Amino acid sequence: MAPQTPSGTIRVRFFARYAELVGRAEAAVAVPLPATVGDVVRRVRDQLPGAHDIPERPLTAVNLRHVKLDASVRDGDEVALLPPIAGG
Amino acid sequence: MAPQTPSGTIRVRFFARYAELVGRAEAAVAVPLPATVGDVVRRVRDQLPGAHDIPERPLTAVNLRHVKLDASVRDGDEVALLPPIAGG
Amino acid sequence: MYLTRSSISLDALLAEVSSPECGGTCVFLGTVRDGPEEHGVTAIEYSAYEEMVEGELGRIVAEVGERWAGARVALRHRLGLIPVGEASIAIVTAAPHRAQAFEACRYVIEEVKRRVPVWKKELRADGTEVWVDPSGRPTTRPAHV
Amino acid sequence: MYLTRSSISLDALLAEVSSPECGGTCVFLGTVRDGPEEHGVTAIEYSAYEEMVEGELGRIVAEVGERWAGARVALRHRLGLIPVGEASIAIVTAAPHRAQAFEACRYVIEEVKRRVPVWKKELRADGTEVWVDPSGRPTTRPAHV
Repeated sequence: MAPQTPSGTIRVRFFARYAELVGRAEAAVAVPLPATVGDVVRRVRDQLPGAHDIPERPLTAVNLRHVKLDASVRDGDEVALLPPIAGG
Repeated sequence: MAPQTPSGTIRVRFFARYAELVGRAEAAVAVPLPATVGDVVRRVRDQLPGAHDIPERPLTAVNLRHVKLDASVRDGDEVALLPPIAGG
Repeated sequence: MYLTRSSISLDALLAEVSSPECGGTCVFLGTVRDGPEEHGVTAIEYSAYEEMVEGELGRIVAEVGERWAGARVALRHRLGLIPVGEASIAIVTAAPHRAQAFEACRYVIEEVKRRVPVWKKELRADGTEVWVDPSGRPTTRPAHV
Repeated sequence: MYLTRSSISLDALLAEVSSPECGGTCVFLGTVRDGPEEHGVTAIEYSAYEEMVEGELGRIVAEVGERWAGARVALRHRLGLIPVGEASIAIVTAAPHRAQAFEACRYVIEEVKRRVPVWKKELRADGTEVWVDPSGRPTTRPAHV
């Protein structure tokens, strides 16, 4: 019997225009592990209503730090999808 | 008979350390015309007690504007001898 | 706590960095603008990923301390609805000499613009609301990559 | 009138340059310092060629308007006895965008240091008084050329 693929639950947060597109501020997303931030983004865009209008390669953060899409995620991580920054 | 050399009276002003050296804030200096600021500085250094400790080539202004020592002066001009600027 | 929802007090920030060893102090204030490039903006609604903003600003402040020895930094970013003319950000840097104060202040605002997750939506006199993108142009449609 | 013998009000200067078209405001404050390079300075006595200062500062302000379109400037230079920690100069520049505000502010202070006839004498805790030269080193003897 092949071992079962472990799965992780990622807390995904949406801000500003992205939050408007999906009509929510956060979602819990299950991904098979190991996984990258890019995998999480793909799941979100494929599964969440309205999320397909989020860019394929948005700015992302994991646990409050900027990361690239090839960064790995672990069960319980918080992944944020960030529209183009416009502060100051 | 040779024509008489015209003469001008220059108001010379001293500031900060230079005013302390000569013990005064201003002096009236007579110079044969035409004359330059450099001529005025030489007269001042030669004639005024304490003024020989002013540098030979100090910063100078004529009528409230910075000038070089070869700038010409006219009767009634105000020439200022300026120590190294230290404002701000 | 670098975030606030109230007016920013510049005096309080100046007092935070004041030191007899610092002869130069530089301030940057970013204020809500209604200029020719805008279209009747009356206010801007600022929102943020607040926990991350606090962390990112803390890292920027620490970087200033590493890059400019003796430099001191205080700053606030305001969130919520900010009317035209009021400050959304105030950065104060103090240093022994003026070049350090200017460079540190410029560094902080450039890093804020680049790294700190804050967004703004322009509220216009005609009732429309528009998300602003970093180049200053409004984005009314999704920006597909 | 750019010269004053009283404390400088930053708020008044900020109000002078405030404009809905200006999104970036930069401030430089020069304060009397008592750091490791000084030797127990308690205050500095500032003096000036006052008529020329007013003219020279007016020319610098005009130059800012020529170099950075839309930039606004307000500034004060304080004279007389200024205690450690208080401002001798405050410069405020506002412009549509931040780069212009920073560059204009830096330009003004650099030109002030270069061109504006102001002098300072350090008053030290031991009772001595020393004229300060532009490099920051005291000159107790005449600087022969």
